[in-house]
Amino acid sequence: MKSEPKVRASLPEGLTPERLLEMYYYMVLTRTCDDRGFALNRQGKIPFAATCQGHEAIQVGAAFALRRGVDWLVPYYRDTCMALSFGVTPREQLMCLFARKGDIFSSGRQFPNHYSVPDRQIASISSIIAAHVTHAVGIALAAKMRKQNAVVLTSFGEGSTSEGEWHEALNFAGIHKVPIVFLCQNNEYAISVHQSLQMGVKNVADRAAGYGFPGVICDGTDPVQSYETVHDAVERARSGGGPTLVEAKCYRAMSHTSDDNQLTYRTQDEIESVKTRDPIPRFENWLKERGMIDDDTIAQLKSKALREVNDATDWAEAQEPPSEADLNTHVYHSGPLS
Amino acid sequence: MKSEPKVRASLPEGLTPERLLEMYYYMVLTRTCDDRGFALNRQGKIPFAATCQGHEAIQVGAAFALRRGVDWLVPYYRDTCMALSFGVTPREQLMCLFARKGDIFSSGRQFPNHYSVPDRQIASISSIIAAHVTHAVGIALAAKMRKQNAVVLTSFGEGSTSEGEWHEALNFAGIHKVPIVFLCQNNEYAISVHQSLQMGVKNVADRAAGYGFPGVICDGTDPVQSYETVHDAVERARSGGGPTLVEAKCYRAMSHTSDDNQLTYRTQDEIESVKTRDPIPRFENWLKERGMIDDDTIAQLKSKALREVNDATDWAEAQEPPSEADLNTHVYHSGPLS
Amino acid sequence: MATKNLLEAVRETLHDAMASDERVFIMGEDVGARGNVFLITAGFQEEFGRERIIDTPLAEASIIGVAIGAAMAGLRPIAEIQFADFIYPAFNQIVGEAAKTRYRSAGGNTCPLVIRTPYGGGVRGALSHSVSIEALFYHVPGLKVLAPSTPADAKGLLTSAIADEDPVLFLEHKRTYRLIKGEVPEGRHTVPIGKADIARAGKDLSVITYGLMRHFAVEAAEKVAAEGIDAEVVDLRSIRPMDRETIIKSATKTRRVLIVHEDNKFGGVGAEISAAIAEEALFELDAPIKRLCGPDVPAMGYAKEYEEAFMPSPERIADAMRELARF
Amino acid sequence: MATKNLLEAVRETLHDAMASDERVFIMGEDVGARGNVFLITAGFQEEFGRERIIDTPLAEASIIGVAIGAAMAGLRPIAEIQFADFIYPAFNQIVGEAAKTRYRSAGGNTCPLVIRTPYGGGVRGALSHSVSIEALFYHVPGLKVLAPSTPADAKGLLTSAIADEDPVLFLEHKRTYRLIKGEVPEGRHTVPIGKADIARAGKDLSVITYGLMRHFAVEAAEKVAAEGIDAEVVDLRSIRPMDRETIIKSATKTRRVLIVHEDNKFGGVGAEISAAIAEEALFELDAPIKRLCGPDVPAMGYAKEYEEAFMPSPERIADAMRELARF
Ligand SMILES: Cc1ncc(C[n+]2csc(CCOP(=O)(O)OP(=O)(O)O)c2C)c(N)n1
Ligand SMILES: Cc1ncc(C[n+]2csc(CCOP(=O)(O)OP(=O)(O)O)c2C)c(N)n1
Ligand SMILES: [Mg+2]
Ligand SMILES: [Mg+2]
Repeated sequence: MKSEPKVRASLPEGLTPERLLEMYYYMVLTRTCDDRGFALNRQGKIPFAATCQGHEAIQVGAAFALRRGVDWLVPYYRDTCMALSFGVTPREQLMCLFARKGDIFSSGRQFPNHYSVPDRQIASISSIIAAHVTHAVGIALAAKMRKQNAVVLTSFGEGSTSEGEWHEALNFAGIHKVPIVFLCQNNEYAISVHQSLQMGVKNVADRAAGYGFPGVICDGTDPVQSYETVHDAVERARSGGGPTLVEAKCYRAMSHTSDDNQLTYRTQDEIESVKTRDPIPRFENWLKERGMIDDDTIAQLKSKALREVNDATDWAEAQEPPSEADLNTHVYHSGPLS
Repeated sequence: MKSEPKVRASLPEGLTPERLLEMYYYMVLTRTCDDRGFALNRQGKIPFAATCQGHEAIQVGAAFALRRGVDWLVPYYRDTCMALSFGVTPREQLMCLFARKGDIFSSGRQFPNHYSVPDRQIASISSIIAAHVTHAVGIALAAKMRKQNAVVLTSFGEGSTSEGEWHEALNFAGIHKVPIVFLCQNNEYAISVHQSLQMGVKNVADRAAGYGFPGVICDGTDPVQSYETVHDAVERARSGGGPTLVEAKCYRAMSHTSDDNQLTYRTQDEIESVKTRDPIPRFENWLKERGMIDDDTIAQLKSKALREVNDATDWAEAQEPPSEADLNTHVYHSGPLS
Repeated sequence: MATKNLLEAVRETLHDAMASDERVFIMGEDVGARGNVFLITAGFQEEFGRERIIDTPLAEASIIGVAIGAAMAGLRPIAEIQFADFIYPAFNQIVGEAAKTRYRSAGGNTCPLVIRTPYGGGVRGALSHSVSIEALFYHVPGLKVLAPSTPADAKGLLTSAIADEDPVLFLEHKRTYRLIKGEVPEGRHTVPIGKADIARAGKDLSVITYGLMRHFAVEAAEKVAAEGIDAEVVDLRSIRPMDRETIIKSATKTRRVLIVHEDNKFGGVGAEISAAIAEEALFELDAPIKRLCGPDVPAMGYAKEYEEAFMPSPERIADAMRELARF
Repeated sequence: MATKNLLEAVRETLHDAMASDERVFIMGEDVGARGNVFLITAGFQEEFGRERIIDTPLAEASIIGVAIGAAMAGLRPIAEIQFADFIYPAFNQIVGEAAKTRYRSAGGNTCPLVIRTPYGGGVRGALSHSVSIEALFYHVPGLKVLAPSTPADAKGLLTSAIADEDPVLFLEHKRTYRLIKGEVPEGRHTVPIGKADIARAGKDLSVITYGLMRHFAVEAAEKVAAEGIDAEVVDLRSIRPMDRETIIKSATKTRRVLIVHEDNKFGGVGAEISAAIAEEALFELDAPIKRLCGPDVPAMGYAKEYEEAFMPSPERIADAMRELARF
């Protein structure tokens, strides 16, 4: 939304007004989930919450650029909005926050947002930064070997691009031209470490030059531009054009997680100023200016999201926790002791 | 020597005719050592030999661009010519080939060419590809912290740039602008794997774009151009300008090591054709054309090198091997069991 | 002597080392502006500057690799791995490089490097902020592996580690950071590396342990003392080198051995402890050597039920003591 | 049955797996045009194509990471690490990722992956082409670690590993490649994972071992047999899962146990073997549990004197047997 054109001549390929409203709804739903996580944490009901505030636009844009049931998502722990927009339900999301036995991601084993959702092709990740990026390349390699039509999208923060494994993943993908999109959500911080201490370059996208495929930048607070950029990359991959590195410039509105306190390393001024970039009101305005939404619809969608999240919270909280015996399942196919 | 200018208006900074003859001598000395290693291996006197044939020009050029006693060398296993040109003696080199107890590099513990030579600031490396590159950055960081005038040069093959640790090293160096030169000796092969299966780019130098410092290319079979390129990078580093990635295009004339047989993956034609690029006769011609050398001097230098290597061989072979008890030394400062 | 918790003891030790030796510097993720995720180095950057308190990129292999280079060049780096779970990407640098630097160069290059990292569970850290890693490293010649459990030992061993000429992996159990308090000697205080501590003397059975479990074992010992079981608790403190002498002495004295650690049982540190006893004191024993350890599953999970099922507790240790005493 | 060496058995097994299951593919450094540095896969690329025999970049973490992704997507990758010494950079992917994929996703994603790598000394490989790595991995729940010592077992276990639903680290002792020959069953042949093999039955003492040392132990046993010492040799074959039952049975039968491995002693696999016996059969023994292992130095060196000083030999094993029998 950098240049805020008052009227768009036409909507980008694949985006109808209905789809745009859906995108808006997922952003609102995510925000509601996100706030709920922090509220539950403050109430002492869950020990940990992560946030994606400031990242909703790129995440919903990316998810909408993929084909459900065909493409794979190998996300990272901040991808709540991407996951919800790719088919994860609020109940599933809340089950994971409450670490219930029935949590489909990990049966209460992992921190929130580590997935897996096999029936929707969302991969499981660990908390070890960037370790999932080579997996995404392997999934894409498998798709290519089997001549499937699938594209893999994997995402990570700008800090993650410092890890050696990230480099190895991009290098491999560049050689074998596997159908993959590498999505960097650059929020300028890795916990407390600013980008200037993370890398000697301004743009992560510049790193693509070392791998032989394009690196592109988009405004990650603009869902439409984000969609277009990722969509181009996805379709390039699908048609055999190989990988793209997409860098979405966004920001982190809150502390790293509920365990962090950003006031220890960020000025109050800076914290206030990023708030003005909130993608949700900006998208509201954009939709309004095009007559696609009005205040009534906004209010309706917000209360629908709240109902969904309330329902999910109550339901998830009531589910049973794992038992001590559950500790021993899924160590090996054949049981705990192989 | 790409454009073979018949006369150079002036010699590059720091290169006198005497220094050029020295450079030539080190190339010849290295070739003699190199051939000796393979001959000893064929005779069953040493189990393993590595070669740097095709790399002599960049290696001597790089070593001459450094200041002995000030700068650090963190080489790789193919850097025989660089080491000899930076002060390692033929006797030291042969002691390591024979794995003698008195081998100053490792007391017969490591494969040839793994150094260390602490009194000449040549670091010890392991055989684990690219693991030394972060060490070089650490040495450069120490030099910067202590406000020493030292520059660190570290070298590696193009295959090594695939390792994640290589990326991490360059990334760190780019952020902290440490005084370092990263020298890639690109011979297009990593054992049998051709560059086209190693990376999606034609030039390793392009990777520098991802780290915020320059990447430059030189003809690694031309010692003068190699010297100039590395010298510029070294002096940039010394004056606080930060790292440079230098890519020297060279070739590997022989099999990877005495354990390899390149005929399994390279055509006879290709093997023959690279031989025409031998840096030694080309440098001879270059010197001749400038009247700096004649056939007599060449013959003299070659027989001097042979005498040195013969002496070193006989001497080293006669030295005592390690004893079984030596296995237990240098595990910890305080002895074997800590 | 002032009473401090373990975190404060680590903090004070790092501070003193920074202040007294300018070769010492600290590098790691979020150690600067944030002052480490547990606030151990809070304020250090203001005091010692950004050159000596380095916020590194998010790349563990280079944290260790760069530190190795600096150590080879004569500095005394203290490298931090934010959580022990994230040490795996640096495994090559620690095991392949740091541990072998002296040996492979026949003393030509050395690597006086301290790697600090918080490990262990009990803080709802889920699969990836809870692991124990000692068994992955204690097998490696050239490394030293320390795991202090009291504030005084944390100070004394960390001081020794920084002074050591070889690479030391320094494990701080994150549950002990604020839970465990104790008197800490003022001024420079060292504890020799490789000496176990008798946390509690006893005559009926020996518990050999380390880390958080030392405290659980002492707690359990007090419980069973009321029932007439007098347990000795040996806290290894140093896992490599391991104090065989103290282990064997205690085993020979009490004739019953219970090994306790939080890490998975199979192939854990307890295996070596047991094997050492079986080698040297087999006929001095009145009972089989028992191990009470974390179960052989990848790690404790996020749900509190998993954590409770995984961690040895004072109750479980007391039960194991009773069983052993009855044998 | 044809007589083959161990290398040929591995080669044949890989070939059969490639030919019979199109989900199987091989990736690693120099496995393609070169056909692997030991020529194990020579000719495979011509037969199966460049898509299924992939010469990877020089980057071990991605060899394993990409293979994990392919396995998650339903393929059956066989990833090669050129020498075991170079597995360290992939440690995170093996221990942090592959081993935990099933567990952390509660079965949602799985990782049927075989990692083959040549290990061990005796071939003048110096510090970095000689190491044993089993003790760095066998502690890790979620992984399986196999170390066959005969051509038939190499075929049978590799076939089982490829069929396994979980990640398997498959260790091939490089000295056995051409040294060890034996009959290999034709056609599909599996050996169950987790079952030890009695390489030689005996009644006076048990040697528990694996890999190259199995052969040295059998040789030693034949030597001492002439002196009236009847040694049993148990070849673990599978290090994790470990066949406790067979170990305990043998120990109980002979009442004297010698553990032999080439890997460093402290914290090696022998520790767990000993601890298992000390736990279950302590009172069945007539002698302390002895370990004859590689010394606790980083690795064997290049000079042949280092190699000889490091490796347990048939002579040293025979000496240890004599000592144990006399106890
Ligand atoms: C290997 C590893 N090292 C360190 C951490 C601790 N850690 C968790 S998130 C994080 C910062 C990640 O920053 P970035 O990649 O920019 O993503 P963001 O959180 O900003 O979205 C760090 C250092 C980790 N999880 N894994
Ligand atoms: C981590 C690691 N992986 C694999 C190897 C085996 N290996 C030794 S040299 C080499 C090729 C290196 O190629 P390159 O970096 O291009 O250097 P060159 O030998 O061509 O000079 C390989 C794969 C190793 N030594 N270390
Ligand atoms: Mg970030
Ligand atoms: Mg090369």
